[in-house]
Amino acid sequence: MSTVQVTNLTKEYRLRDGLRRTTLRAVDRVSFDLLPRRTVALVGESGSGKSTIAKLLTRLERPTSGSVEVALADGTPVHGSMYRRQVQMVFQDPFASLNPFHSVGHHIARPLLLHQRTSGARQTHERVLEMLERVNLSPAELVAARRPHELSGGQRQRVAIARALAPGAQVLVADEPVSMLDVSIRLGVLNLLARLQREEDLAVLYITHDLATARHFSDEILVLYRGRVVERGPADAVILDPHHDYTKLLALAAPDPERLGKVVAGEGAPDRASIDNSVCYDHHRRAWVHVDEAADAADAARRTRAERTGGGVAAGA
Amino acid sequence: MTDTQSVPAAGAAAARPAPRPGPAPAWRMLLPTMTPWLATGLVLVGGICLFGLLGPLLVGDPDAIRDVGLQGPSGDLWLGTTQTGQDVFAQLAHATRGSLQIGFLVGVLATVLSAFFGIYGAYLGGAADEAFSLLTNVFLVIPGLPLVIVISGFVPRESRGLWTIAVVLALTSWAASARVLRAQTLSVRNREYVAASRLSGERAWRVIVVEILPNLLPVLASQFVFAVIAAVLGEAGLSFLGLGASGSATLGTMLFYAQNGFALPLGAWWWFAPPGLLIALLGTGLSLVNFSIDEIVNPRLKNARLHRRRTRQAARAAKGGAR
Amino acid sequence: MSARTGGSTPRPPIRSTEREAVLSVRDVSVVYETEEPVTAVAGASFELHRGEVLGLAGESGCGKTTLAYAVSRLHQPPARIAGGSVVFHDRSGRDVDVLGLDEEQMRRFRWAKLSMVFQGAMNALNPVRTVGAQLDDTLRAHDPGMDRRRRRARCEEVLTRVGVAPDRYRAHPHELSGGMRQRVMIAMAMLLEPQVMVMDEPTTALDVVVQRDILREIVRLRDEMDFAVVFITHDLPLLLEISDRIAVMLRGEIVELDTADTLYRHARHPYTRKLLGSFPSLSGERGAFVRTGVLDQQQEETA
Amino acid sequence: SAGSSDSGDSASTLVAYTGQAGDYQVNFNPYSPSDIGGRGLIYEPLFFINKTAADAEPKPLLGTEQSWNEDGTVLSVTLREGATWSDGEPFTADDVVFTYQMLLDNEGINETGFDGAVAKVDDTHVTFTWPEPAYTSGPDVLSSIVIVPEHIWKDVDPAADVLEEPVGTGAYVLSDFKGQAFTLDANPEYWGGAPKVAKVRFLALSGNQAGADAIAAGTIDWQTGPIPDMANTNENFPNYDTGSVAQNQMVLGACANAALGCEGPQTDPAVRQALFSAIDRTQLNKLAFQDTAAEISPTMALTSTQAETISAQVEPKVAPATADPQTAARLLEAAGWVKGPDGIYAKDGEKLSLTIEVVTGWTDYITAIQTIAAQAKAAGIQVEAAQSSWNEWTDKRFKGDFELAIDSLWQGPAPDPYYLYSYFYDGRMTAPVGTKANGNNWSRFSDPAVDAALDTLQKLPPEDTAGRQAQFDVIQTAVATQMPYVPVMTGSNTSVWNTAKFSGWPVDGEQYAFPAVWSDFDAAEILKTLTPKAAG
Amino acid sequence: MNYLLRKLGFYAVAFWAALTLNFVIPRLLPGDPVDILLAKLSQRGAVVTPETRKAYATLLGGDTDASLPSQYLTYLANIFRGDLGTSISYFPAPVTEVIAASMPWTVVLIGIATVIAAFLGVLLGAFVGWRPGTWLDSMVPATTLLAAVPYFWLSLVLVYVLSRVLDLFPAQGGYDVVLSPGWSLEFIGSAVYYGFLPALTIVLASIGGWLLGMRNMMVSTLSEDYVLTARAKGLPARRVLRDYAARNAVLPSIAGFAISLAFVVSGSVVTEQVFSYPGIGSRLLAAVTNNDYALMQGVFLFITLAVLGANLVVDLLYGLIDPRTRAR
Ligand SMILES: Nc1ncnc2c1ncn2[C@@H]1O[C@H](COP(=O)(O)OP(=O)(O)OP(=O)(O)O)[C@@H](O)[C@H]1O
Ligand SMILES: Nc1ncnc2c1ncn2[C@@H]1O[C@H](COP(=O)(O)OP(=O)(O)OP(=O)(O)O)[C@@H](O)[C@H]1O
Ligand SMILES: [Mg+2]
Ligand SMILES: [Mg+2]
Repeated sequence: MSTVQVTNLTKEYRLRDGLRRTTLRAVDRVSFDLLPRRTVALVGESGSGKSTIAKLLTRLERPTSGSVEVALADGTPVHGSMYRRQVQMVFQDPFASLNPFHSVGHHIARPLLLHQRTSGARQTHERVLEMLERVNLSPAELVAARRPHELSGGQRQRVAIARALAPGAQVLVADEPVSMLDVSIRLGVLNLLARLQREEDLAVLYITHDLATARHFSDEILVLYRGRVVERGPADAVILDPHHDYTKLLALAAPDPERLGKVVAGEGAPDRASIDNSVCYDHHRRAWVHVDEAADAADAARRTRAERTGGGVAAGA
Repeated sequence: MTDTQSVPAAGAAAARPAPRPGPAPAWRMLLPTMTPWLATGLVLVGGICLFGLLGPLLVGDPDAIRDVGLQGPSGDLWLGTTQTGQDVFAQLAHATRGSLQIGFLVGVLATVLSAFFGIYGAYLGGAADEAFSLLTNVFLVIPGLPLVIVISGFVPRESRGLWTIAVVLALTSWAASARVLRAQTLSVRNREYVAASRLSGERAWRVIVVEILPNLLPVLASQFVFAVIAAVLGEAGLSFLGLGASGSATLGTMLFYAQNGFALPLGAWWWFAPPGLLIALLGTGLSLVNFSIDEIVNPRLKNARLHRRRTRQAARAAKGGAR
Repeated sequence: MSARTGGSTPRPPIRSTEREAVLSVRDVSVVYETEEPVTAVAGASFELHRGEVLGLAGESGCGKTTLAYAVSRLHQPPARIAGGSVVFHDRSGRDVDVLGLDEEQMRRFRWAKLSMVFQGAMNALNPVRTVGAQLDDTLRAHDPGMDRRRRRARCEEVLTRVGVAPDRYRAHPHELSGGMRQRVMIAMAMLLEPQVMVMDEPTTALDVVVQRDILREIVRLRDEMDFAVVFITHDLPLLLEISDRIAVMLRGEIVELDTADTLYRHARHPYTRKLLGSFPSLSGERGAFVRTGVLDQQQEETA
Repeated sequence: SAGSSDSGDSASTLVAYTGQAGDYQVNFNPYSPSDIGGRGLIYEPLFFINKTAADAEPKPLLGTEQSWNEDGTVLSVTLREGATWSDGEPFTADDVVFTYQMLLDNEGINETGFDGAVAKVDDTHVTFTWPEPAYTSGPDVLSSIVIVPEHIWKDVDPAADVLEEPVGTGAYVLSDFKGQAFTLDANPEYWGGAPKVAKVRFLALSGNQAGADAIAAGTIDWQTGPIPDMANTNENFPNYDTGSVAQNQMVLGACANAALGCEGPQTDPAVRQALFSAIDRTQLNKLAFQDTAAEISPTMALTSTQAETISAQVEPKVAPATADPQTAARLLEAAGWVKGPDGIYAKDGEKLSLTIEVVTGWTDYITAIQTIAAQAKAAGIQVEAAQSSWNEWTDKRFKGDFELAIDSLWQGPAPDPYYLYSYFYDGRMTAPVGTKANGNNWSRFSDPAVDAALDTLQKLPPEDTAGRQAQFDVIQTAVATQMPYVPVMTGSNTSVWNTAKFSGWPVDGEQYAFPAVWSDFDAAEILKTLTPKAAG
Repeated sequence: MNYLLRKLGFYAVAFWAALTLNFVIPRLLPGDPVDILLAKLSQRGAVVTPETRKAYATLLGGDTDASLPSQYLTYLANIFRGDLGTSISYFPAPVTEVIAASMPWTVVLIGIATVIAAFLGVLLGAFVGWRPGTWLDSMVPATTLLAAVPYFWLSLVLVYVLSRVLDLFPAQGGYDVVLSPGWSLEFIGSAVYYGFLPALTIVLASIGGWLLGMRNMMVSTLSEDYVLTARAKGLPARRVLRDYAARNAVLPSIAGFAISLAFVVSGSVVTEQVFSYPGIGSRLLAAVTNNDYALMQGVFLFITLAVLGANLVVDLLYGLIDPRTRAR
């Protein structure tokens, strides 16, 4: 049981444009908490900074400013290699996230060995099989010996989940885990994730641009637009009662079979140029918050938290 | 195939598995499919290597002279004699060994260099990558042989041994490979399994060696083969100019002596032609092998090769269907 | 099914079923002559009516693209049309046996009567030629007599139609965003006012919001110009929204073909039902999702 | 631009290849080391001496008569009247005095080591004076020094300046210069009358192979250097013939003198003699020299023109034609060498292994070394070749940084073995290893008896054959027993010439000059003698 | 614009690297070139003053008085003044003069041969790639064989067959020496005639690389979506080949010009030697055999400079051909 507290996370990329250098703020002061058994969904269009947050969280990139703090159930902060053990990730492309040169077993055995979860080949192997069983891959013995390209996309994604959980991760970042899978198996994988989450008390960050699954799979939704959170709140509230223009736009864009023949020529497209990402609607507070305000609040909350070392603090804002 | 067309990373297309994954192990992906070209190449290369390895053990003394020079080929002396009555065939065996030796040496050195600058630089990224790739590009545009000649000119003959020449040839020939490797590494590096293994806490060298390197093996193999060809040719050129490694017998020195002894004007083709042909055949063989390796690197090439057979099959089937 | 706050616009009447056919596909089979031949399309038949949007849905690899290529005879050698017929019913009343045309006739037929927007159309533009040049050569190939000025005018006209500023005529593809490129491709497909447009996943690579814009554009143009569209995608909810009729493909066969509405509410084939079930509804119930108990807990904590 | 030079009657144009590798860089300063050739054609010495003849009667050029005084200290020369420089100025005694004085003033260009005094007697007479008898200096003074015009050369730095427009008295004048070739025209004002060969063109090619190709293509008329299958030149190239004169003693010169710092097995005379015996000269001649080389005497006197000077005390008189491994073994074992298990001799743990330095591109020598290596191996001596550039090779020889070097010794200005001995065996003309020898004695041989004999020879008039022979006996005994330069064979300089276009080549019966393109004064004689065949 | 600046920047760096390499090589390698050079110079009759020694020391190293950085600066200053010392094998001509005399020959020979080889290779490659699997494909191994033959061997064989046996072309030289170099038609004709065999060698030996590269790119390009689109648009096959397939496939060949040029230059050095061609390659070899270090260095520098220049031109052209470069 671990919690993650993300405070004013910011990431700037330096872009080189010939001789000029510009900075791109891919993520701008984003704060949220990940709690055990709870799923937070990040939604937003392409390039809104979703994957960047995932990378920051998993320490594949260093934040420009802001903090990500992981604490165990007893409040001990997590550092170093412990961090890697605690926070793991499931990638988008099941074809690219497994190395075609290694067997399925190898993919799971490596983290086990690296984090000293098991010792000795026998124990490791048993543990690998156990992990595979847990993600519904059976017969595990057979699957472990196979190579990724002998598996279907859904099976691969399950291997990826098993790998993420192998070091004993308590926090799972799933970056569009099903968007590359065939429609008919997406639900299976999401349900598997949900089951594991319940069984292992995982904290999950679910990244997607599919509003429908975001709504059903998560507890809280953060809508990201150009690096900033523009709307946040309980899943149903955000989807069924969007406040921010951008969220409305997204909701409108999502196909909904309930609205047969919705796409008509006359349908007016909201003007994206007018969308403002400096304010955020917070459904918990039922109020509009300016980013600067939210950032200050997050900072303050962080300081209090630091004083009370280990005290549970409410999510951002 | 997946149902999405999100733009794949450059080169990722190559990594996409076949439509219908068979039960073949992954390492099979690294093996080229057998084609007549590959078979020819392997036979050529294998034959020449065997000749270079075993030949010297079987032939007589290549330096022994006979009273009559420039004898044509005969049952006794398969490729006749040189001007000084030396057995050309025996010399060829020794020279082949020498050339292969230097080719292999340079191949290894150049591959190691290119792997270092190409893979390591690309893996590290940032300033290191920029510096490495700048260096690579600079080495790329500086013409190799003139540089080698200049260096050979400065190195006194006594210290111009096999290794010196090999090192110099390697130094001037790694850049092109490094550039290719860099591009490949960049595409592999961005694949998610590399990120995944970094996430599991793997060390950098292990990520490079275990996760990235296998994907680059075909490229490395291709670059190695290419480096060997270039080295054999380069060494032959240097030796022909009298700037080769001192005291080593290679196909280049053989040609040097043949030229020296007016082999061609005297019609002694058996002395002049075999070394050159052997170089050409070795080069061709290696290139043919390389074609097949290229097909692994770029599967579209393989498709193009299969194209004809399939067109024929389709045409045949169409005819059969029409009847 | 709970109602969406925004309210749904009324569905336009299903008009096409009563209309005449523009394309008749009968029992088309396509075989890939590989080591073990693969029958990618097995006896597919459908009729496309003038001005309708026919959706083609199905899982990855079921043969959607193959079928689309076969219809316009763009399949590449390992593929072979093993049987069936494709007949195009021209507006002039003439019937064209597409599979029987020779090379030159086929060349003229393509694009003029039937155009395509390809899967991954982002890459369908030559990156080193200007958008204008690529539009222009299409006109030139089909109407050699047309002078340069008129061609230019026509190109700018179609660009404007799809919502791309005509001054982008001189732009190179990389200077356009993905959505704009897709629009240019649609403009190109309309250039010769074909009667049929085949769109193979034209929006898959695009962002949801942009995708929406494009779909809207397609529907609008269809309404304006009255061409028939074969719209291929694996995204069933999307198809349900835009198509008049939907064909569901499974392993090379069309297992169900019906109007969108009927298909959604009264799907007969189990596979269709399975497909439909895989999509949680945005505004509806959780469906197959199993998530319990967590929500309340959170509510307590935030309170 | 110049357009094409005057079309030039190609029938009377002789194209020669000197062996120059790479393009010419213009410089017609005959005293510059980078003089590009044609020196004897443009400039002339006082006399010409035919080294290929047994007697050395100087042939008049700018000088008409010459004589020594009684004690051999004064050489008087009568000059030609009526000769003019190619710029029209008359040739005078002042020019002669100027030239010789210039040599005395510029040590760097005084290659022949002229050390007398020059004086003008009158307009057609000059004298050369030495403090001591200097008979042996005569030929050099008379025939090796080209006379240059004072009116031009008084402003020239003879060591460094480049002359692009040479002015001489010779039979030819420069007509046209290009990097790939330069052309000389017959001098219409030549005192001896304009030669019949109207034009001579010197080509630059990349080396022997290119020269052979050019002969095959018929693009050159005269070349000195190896061509393939020389014995059958007439069949292979019907228009061509070869001529060769054995004049150069090919040797494996050793860094012989341990006292001067030489190191290696070759410092042991027994090794050098064993090597001498190990060579199978018949085989060597066949394989490396196309049977054109001639026998050699261990005394180094030419067996053709200098046979009568060969000492009776030296045995054998001529190097054996076949290998004599027994003798080699005997010599080596007597000197303490022991044959090792690999068949190679060794002494005190040091293997009898020798490296022979050779210049890259000297094709016949490279082949010769290969052959000698195989022959020596049979006699228990390991020999290998080391190729390097000419400069590097020269450097090594003069610094003593070598074991053996293959080269040929050369003759003096007259057919007299004295010159060769004084060039190569004079112990005072050498230097310790590491410092450059100031003479040609690169083997660093040194024997006081030889030095004394050389001094004596200088003072003996040429007519005193008996007196001279006594000295030769001393020298030749030392030369043959010490063998600092291991005699290989006498090399021929083979020339190939076009007999279809020109007649009058110096063939066997009429050896009026040494037939090598690069031998400037001989070439001048030949060109003056030749006649174009098809005048039309 | 950015592209231009970046390219110019790169070539400036590459040029500087070549200069530095030139400076470093003699200092890194064993041997004492300055002494050898000066000894030769004095042999040749030049007066070796302390200044001469210093000049060569800055060029070739061995000057122990000055610190390395100051030597380096003097070296650069000398180079930019065009002072590369005196050639000893062509004494007393300055190195720059020797190079200036031979450079045009090489530039023209290699330039024309490379252009021809590239043009033919690309053309053939385009056709082979356009119709994969036809008999044309067998050209690929054939040209591979040609590419694997050593340049000098090929040229010797060509000389033997075409010049000696058939007597079609002169075997040596750059022009008929009867003519004077100049812009006369006769001279140019002769230069072309004489240059034919060397050029043929270069073309034969290098065409394979172009062909193979083009073919492979062609194959890749043909499976691009835009080629399919072009076909679907009903464009005539010829137009698809020209405007869509070949047009795009040729770009990497052009971008890879650097590699091929460096290769060709290397091969031509040896070729020139075989043909006694008055170009810079034979000068380089002459310099090496004569230990003419100053000339050696100068020639190397000039060859590198020429290759860099050619590549710069190609790169700038490339910027025009491939619009994508302008954007990035
Ligand atoms: N390594 C990088 N260097 C520079 N810019 C980057 C880098 N990675 C991401 N970006 C930029 O940061 C922004 C956010 O990218 P990110 O990948 O987080 O988007 P995303 O929301 O995950 O989009 P998608 O839905 O397409 O995956 C984009 O504008 C992207 O171009
Ligand atoms: N070139 C080919 N050679 C062999 N088989 C092929 C080839 N192309 C496609 N196939 C096979 O044909 C079948 C249908 O492929 P097709 O591309 O038509 O599917 P699709 O429905 O368009 O899939 P997607 O949704 O992924 O685009 C698949 O099983 C595929 O493996
Ligand atoms: Mg992302
Ligand atoms: Mg498809």
